[in-house]
Amino acid sequence: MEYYWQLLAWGGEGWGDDFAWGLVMTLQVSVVAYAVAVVFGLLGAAGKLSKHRLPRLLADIYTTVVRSLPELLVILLLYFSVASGAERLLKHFGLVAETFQFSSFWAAIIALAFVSGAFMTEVLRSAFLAVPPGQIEAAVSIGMRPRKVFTRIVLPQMMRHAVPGMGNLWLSITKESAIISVLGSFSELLYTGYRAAAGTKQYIFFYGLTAVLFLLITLVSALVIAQIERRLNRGHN
Amino acid sequence: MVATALSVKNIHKSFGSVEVLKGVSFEAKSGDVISLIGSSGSGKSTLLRCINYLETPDEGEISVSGEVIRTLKGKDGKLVAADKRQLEHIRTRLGMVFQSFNLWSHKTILENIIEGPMHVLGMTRKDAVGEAEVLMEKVGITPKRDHYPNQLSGGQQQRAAIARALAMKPDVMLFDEPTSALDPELVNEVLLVIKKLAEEGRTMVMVTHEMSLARDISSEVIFLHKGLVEERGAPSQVMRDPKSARLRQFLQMA
Amino acid sequence: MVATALSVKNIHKSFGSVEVLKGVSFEAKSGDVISLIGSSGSGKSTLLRCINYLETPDEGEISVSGEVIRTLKGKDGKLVAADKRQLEHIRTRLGMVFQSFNLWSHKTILENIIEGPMHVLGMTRKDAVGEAEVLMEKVGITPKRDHYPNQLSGGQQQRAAIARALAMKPDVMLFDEPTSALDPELVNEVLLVIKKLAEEGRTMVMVTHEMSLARDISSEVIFLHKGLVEERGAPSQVMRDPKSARLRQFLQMA
Amino acid sequence: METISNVVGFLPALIKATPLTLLLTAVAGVFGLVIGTFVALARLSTRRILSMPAYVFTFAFRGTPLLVQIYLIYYGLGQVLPGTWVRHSFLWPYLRDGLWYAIFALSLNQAAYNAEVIRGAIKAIPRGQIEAAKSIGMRSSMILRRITLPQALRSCLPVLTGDLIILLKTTSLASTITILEVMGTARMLQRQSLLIFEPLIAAGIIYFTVVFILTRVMNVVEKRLTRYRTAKA
Amino acid sequence: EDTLRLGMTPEPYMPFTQVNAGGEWEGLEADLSRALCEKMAVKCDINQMAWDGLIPSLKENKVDFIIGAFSITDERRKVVDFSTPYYTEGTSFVGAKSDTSEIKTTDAADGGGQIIDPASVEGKIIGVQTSSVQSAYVAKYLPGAEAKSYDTADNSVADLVAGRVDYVLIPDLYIQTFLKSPDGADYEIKVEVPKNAVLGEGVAYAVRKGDAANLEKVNAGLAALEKDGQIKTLVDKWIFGKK
Ligand SMILES: Nc1ncnc2c1ncn2[C@@H]1O[C@H](COP(=O)(O)OP(=O)(O)OP(=O)(O)O)[C@@H](O)[C@H]1O
Ligand SMILES: Nc1ncnc2c1ncn2[C@@H]1O[C@H](COP(=O)(O)OP(=O)(O)OP(=O)(O)O)[C@@H](O)[C@H]1O
Ligand SMILES: [Mg+2]
Ligand SMILES: [Mg+2]
Repeated sequence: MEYYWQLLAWGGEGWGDDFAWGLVMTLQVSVVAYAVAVVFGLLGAAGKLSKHRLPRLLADIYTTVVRSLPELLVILLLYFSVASGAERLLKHFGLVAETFQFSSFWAAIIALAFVSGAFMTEVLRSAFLAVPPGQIEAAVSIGMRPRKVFTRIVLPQMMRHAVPGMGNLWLSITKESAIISVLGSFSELLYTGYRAAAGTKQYIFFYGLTAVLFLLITLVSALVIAQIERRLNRGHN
Repeated sequence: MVATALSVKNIHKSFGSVEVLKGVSFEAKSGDVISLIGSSGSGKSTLLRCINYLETPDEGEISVSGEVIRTLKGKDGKLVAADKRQLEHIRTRLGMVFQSFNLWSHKTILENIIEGPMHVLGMTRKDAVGEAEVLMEKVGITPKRDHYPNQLSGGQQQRAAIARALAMKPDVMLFDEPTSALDPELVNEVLLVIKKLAEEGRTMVMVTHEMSLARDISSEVIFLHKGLVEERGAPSQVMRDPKSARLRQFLQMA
Repeated sequence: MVATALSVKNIHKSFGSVEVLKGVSFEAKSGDVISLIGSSGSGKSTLLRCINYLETPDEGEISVSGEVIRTLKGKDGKLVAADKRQLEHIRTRLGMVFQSFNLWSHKTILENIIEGPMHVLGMTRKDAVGEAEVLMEKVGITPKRDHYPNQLSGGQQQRAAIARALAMKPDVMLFDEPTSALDPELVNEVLLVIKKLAEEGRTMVMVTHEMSLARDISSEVIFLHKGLVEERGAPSQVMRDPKSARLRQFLQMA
Repeated sequence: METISNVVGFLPALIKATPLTLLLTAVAGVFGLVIGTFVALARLSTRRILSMPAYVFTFAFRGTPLLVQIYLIYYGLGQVLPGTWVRHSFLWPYLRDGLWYAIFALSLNQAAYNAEVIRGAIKAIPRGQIEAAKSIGMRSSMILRRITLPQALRSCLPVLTGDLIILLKTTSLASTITILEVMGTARMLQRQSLLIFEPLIAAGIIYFTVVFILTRVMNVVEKRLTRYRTAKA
Repeated sequence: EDTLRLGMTPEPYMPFTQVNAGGEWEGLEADLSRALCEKMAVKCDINQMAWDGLIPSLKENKVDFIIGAFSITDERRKVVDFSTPYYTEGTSFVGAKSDTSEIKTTDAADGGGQIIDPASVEGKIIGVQTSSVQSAYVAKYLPGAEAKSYDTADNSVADLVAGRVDYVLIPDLYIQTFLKSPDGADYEIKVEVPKNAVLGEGVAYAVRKGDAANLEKVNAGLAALEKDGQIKTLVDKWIFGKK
């Protein structure tokens, strides 16, 4: 017992502070990436549901290709190929300083969001389709502008259907954020757990601790999600 | 001269291979109450839905207060609305009560009613609520103001839908069987509301199966049959002495 | 002696703090057609829904063909059905046509109609389809047999719902405003169907706002007011010479 | 150019590992859907003995990283089992093979995620649809089979497809417990050759092929099953 | 003063490297790199990233040289240039003390010198780390045995304890720690595997392919460290636990 407390000590001796920072990093990355993923998801869903062929095609390519590629590949490609290419281009035209580099942190987050957004697209699309057409017609028939129809009628009603899927993606993204450590010293929770476990050989203990911390995130998330769900279910049953 | 409030010209509409409307035309002046009668499935709801372009007609022309809804020919030869802004604007002047009500299920009755005035007409919440209260009183659903649609009886939902449409103060009202779920007392109430609106100069097109209602209230009755206007005229004439055999048979049953 | 087909005793039902039914009782013999009238929101639909336990009454007793639906007192002092199997069995003998139709949206009209006969009564598909075809013909929706509910007009949906309920050949039919979306001709058709069912010895309870229908068809009229049976009797008597002031006022409007 | 030939060079090894990935995905996908459906129903039950455990199940499995789950199940059990009779029983050949643990962990994980989606879809079914079924005396189990689940699964089909794709890719975590499926093989090749992109691209090509076929099939299935929404006779 | 960018991974691989709980680099490679940078008289910026990021970062010129217990093999030489090795590891064949079967060595058919006798491990399950030289060894010389690949050496040892593998083939220095631990009490080194080409030419730094300038610098630094005995001191300290 004593020994385990030592492992958790704060500061240089134990892993307590590392886990605390890991937790913060995980939350930070997840929140930002998730928010961006929602934007990608909305764009993707709008594309898929569009009347026009081109956006439908683009959105279809997005969901098929990005959902199928390994996240690691997306993240590496985005940072080492796309971002590097862009850097070279910018430097070539003298738009940025010679030492300019895209932030690997942001590249990682965008890549994460890009992948999650493809999954989000399908969640939002199917949620949209679950809104009874009559609800939208009623809004259209009083001359509501499309944007208002969306924010005031469609969004609240589709969110009701989207929450479970979006909740799943949120919980996934908190775990997938581990992948950003590929690009630098972002020690989020899972990576910290791995390092502590391998460093001390206390695998079961540190993986257990990692699980508990993730459960903590999940607990808070679950409470918030339940609250949102309750609000959105007003007027139903 | 009284202005033409609504003009419907040569409306065609098919679903798949079935042509539901085969060229329907009529006009309504300000203050007119037009009853649309016809057997179930004859295309009455479809016609109303074409008037405010919830269904785009395959062919034809709609104008409201003299303003024609601009259209283009799509690739498939069917119409599409050309100017979204214009259509939205015209829709604010066209109210609609749906056959299946379509109250917004995530909003209370009060919220349903003030939604349009606040977010389309730009009224303040206070003004919108004030007017909503008057309307709710008029149709008798004040006690349900903070309930959600699925907690209401059929008749209460229908009245809420009427109040919601009236709150927009449209020039032309399209009612799809507005009294189907109402008891005789309430039918009378709604009838009074409609009459009053007509006196204010608003125009109404009403689908109904209640011949007594059509007789009492309308300035013109239109009988839709097989996708065409089979007969039309003043109710006194059309309903007492129908020319077409089909209408005669239809009315006999009532 | 004619058997009691349906007995409703002292039914109470509240939603939150509002008591909608305050002790409603009535009986129906085989072959009876009972019309339930009353103003919108008076609890007619709720009563029908209590009869087949879609809403569990807070208090009271329902029996069908002499068989009482067994209940228990739940923790909150309200009733719960005690025996699910018994309830399911009784429900097969209680048909229901909903005010909002409730057709299964993922099934075509034919599939809606044969669902119960095949999967509850255990009929073969062939037999079920055979009977469904007769029913569809009767209510005039044969051309829509392979359409989905959302492709149907209001009246067509209502007729499909009637056909679906009839397909179960229930002993007791509960109709919630079965003609609200129908044109006069169809109202007459449905009226004929109901009369024929009554002659076959089936029992019907029908909520309606059409007084002429109540008058023409029913063996007894029940007027629901403020959660209680305000007046009841043969239509000839109740509707021509109502005792209660409230009913008199209600009927005046019709 | 060299990249392309490298990628092509890696493909055969990865294609050899593909059946394993497909097996894991298919088995865990099916178990996940079936178990997930039951868990969803349990969660919606009014009886707490059913809803509580179901809640805890989805909470725990969605709440912890799959890597940790797999690790704790495989190596955790590995620390417990050796001293026991199990080691000498007929079960041992199975218990020493990581495949079973991978299937077990992946199925439960998938079940937890599916359960949440299915629960939401069931809750969103209009009450009247179920009342209509009750009113003709349908048994609850039949209502479930013929009305509730068909409507729920139709409406969440795209999300379930997405979850299946996620599963396809997460099978890679099985490599922690010696199951060298596509991604595990790719990582092995990466380390051997120090070529980082090429094995991943080759794996991406395989995943893409699978996902492409899957989504095309699902598109057709979705269109067919939801004809009722869009049908214009 | 010149600056060189060094890519290192914090994934613990002791006694080579880890970032300890205090966030400091420690281990043979950490100390060696410090000494090396000093010898090269440059300032070293340490870029920390996961193992997968090392090679792309090197190729994309985001770092100049990398370290990460990279064993030198011909296949890898196609991708990067290796420095001179700073350590050549031995490999042990480890099993349970209770296991009495004798593990013999024999002459390899390909003239690769002494190898473990394939006959003596026929049908056994051998745990190795994925893509390690040891895994290559099993694949090449012990075809009758079943190799189980683990993503870390730790996991292979865990399964040795769990009884899911019969033996592990693992770097010497790695197994020392294990044998000293309570779990390791029941296990022993069955055979010190004879040195052999497959087992590699040692571990080294890597630089961008064709980056002769930096390779030159690193090699010069390493040579100097070798000469003044620092490398041996560090290896003794970290790997054989001598102070
Ligand atoms: N789920 C519910 N929650 C709260 N109140 C409800 C609920 N369902 C019904 N009510 C209320 O109970 C009363 C009776 O409703 P019911 O549907 O039985 O009326 P009804 O007689 O059928 O009226 P209508 O003729 O308009 O259909 C109404 O005031 C309604 O608002
Ligand atoms: N989306 C659709 N797809 C296919 N057919 C449709 C669709 N909508 C309506 N129809 C068909 O068009 C015809 C006209 O329908 P409409 O709803 O206009 O009838 P209606 O006159 O309003 O009838 P009711 O009095 O029963 O409401 C009907 O036969 C209906 O089945
Ligand atoms: Mg209609
Ligand atoms: Mg009702």
